[in-house]
Amino acid sequence: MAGILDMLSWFFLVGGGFLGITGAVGLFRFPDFYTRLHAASVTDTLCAGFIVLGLVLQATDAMMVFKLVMILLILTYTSPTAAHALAKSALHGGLKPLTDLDANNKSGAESTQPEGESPSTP
Amino acid sequence: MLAVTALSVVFMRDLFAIVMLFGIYSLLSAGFFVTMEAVDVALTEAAVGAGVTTVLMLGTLAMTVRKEKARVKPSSLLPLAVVTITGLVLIYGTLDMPYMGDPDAPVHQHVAPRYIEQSYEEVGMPNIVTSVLASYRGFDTLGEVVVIFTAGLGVLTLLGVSGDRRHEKRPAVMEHHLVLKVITKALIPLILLYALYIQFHGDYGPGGGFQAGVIFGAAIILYTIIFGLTKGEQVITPLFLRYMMGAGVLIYGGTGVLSLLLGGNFLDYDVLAHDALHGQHYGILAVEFGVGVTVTAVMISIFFNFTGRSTLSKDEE
Amino acid sequence: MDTTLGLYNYWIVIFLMMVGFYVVIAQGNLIKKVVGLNIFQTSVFILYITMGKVSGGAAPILDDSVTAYSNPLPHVLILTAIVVGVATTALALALIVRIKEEYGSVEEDEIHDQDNSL
Amino acid sequence: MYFAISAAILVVMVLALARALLGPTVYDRILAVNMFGTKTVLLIAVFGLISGRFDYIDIALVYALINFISIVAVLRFFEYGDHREQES
Repeated sequence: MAGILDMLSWFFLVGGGFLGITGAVGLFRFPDFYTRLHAASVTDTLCAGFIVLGLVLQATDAMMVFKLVMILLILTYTSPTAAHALAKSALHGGLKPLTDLDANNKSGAESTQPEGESPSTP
Repeated sequence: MLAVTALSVVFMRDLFAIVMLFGIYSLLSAGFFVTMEAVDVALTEAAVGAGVTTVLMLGTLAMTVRKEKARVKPSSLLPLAVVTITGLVLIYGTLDMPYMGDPDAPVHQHVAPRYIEQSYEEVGMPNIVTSVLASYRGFDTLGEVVVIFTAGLGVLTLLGVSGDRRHEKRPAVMEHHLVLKVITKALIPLILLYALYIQFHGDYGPGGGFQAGVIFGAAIILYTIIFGLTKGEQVITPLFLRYMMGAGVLIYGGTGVLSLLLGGNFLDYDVLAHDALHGQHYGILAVEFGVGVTVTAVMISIFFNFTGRSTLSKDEE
Repeated sequence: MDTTLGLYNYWIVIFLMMVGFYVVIAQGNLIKKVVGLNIFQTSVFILYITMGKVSGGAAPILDDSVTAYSNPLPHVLILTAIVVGVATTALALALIVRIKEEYGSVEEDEIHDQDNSL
Repeated sequence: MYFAISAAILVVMVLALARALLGPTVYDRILAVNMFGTKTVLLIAVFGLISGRFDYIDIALVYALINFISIVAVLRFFEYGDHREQES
């Protein structure tokens, strides 16, 4: 039982680490802000989730598990929210997505922010 | 990494980028404190450096300019020389310093062993930092609280807005961020609860009045950022804040006077209860509470003043 | 090698300190000066915390399983210093805001020019 | 093994820092700072497990909260600053 838990936890930790590096490479290499946002926020959330889950499986103390779960909860709450707010204010601030290469990417970025342009100038 | 960040601060022109980098810088230094086993300090730096300082600097930027002007006279040779020479002299000085982590270094010989070995019998708190902060060095901490109080007063005098102009209508800036508003509503009770945990758990784990005050203040600041200054001031009115600022210092000093009246020395908590350990416990709780109240009030009031001023100067334009 | 490792932290501290110092004396922008001052301040914090470190020592919260603790005294000093630091930074920033309102600039040169022309 | 994870997180931090330094737009920098903050939380949590003392988790928790606050603050003031420039 302990062995399985251990293996599972290492799987999560390694997966988290891998996702984190992927996200960072994306953040570093992608051509424009919206693609970078995608790379960073999606992998960021999953990576944080994985690593904290892995740590939870390693933890021995009930209080520690509780606090780690709180961290997980807060991260899953705040990190997509921050990404959303960032994308919205970037769109609002007049930063255009990169259009010429892949139309898919652009429509994806806009369909998630349908209300982004309407409530603009005060 | 710290060095790279600091260096890049020098070469950046865009002040906004500098502030962002400064946020990273303080995150890094807090990470450094963690590796140095200084949990309380890391907690404080986390709350203060990454949160409040960034917010305040941004507030200033909103009121002043974003770009640094291009320099007219490139006279940076002399300062550079001064800096290099001073640095070299200081590095020469470090050659005599004890190596890092050496348990025989002079710092560890003076009063620290006493704190480590006897504080549990004398004060009864697992967290040595708290017991040193509030009990052994209570005078110092009282001084610090007064300094913070004074700084709060100073900001109030410099930036405070007179009563009748305060109540002009100010629109909430982030009106259209629906998701942010919902998430914030869910988060704020959590932050407040956590601040209370830090406040009262400070005897056993990292934490205490300073950190709890900053976190509590940060929660209110978050509310004000999202819902606008008018609503923020309905939650905690500026007048109440001023009372709070004073009340914290008074609670601290009052504890001292109480112990004086009960026959002990100033800020000697042994006499506060039937036996010394309980007395220490009550005393530290009261003192930490005072610290927390003052720090909270000062942080919030500084932030209110900055925001209030920036909305006003916008109106004038 | 031993010397390098043992003193490495101090050198970083000095480097940071000098960067902060340089920013304060060589830059004309007041906000940047405050940032420089903060960097200087942080370097002093790091110096203190480095001094408080004992190798093999744990965080100074008493626990039965731990034998050596790092020195709590620097932690206390720095803890209060950080909070006081942010209060003074706020004061400095408030002053800058007032200066901007009175002089219309946060550049040192321009403020001097205006003073001299009076 | 824990050290491998912390090394991975450190690599991520370096890349995020590079993006914050290079970042052509302000939003890139904010994004990088956000990511940096999240990774600091994880790093501290992992470090807490290495040393086996759960006081560190408290710090990580504070970070998670404060990071969000600072991102929101940055966004707000940035939007606000933009309005100002447009008006004046």
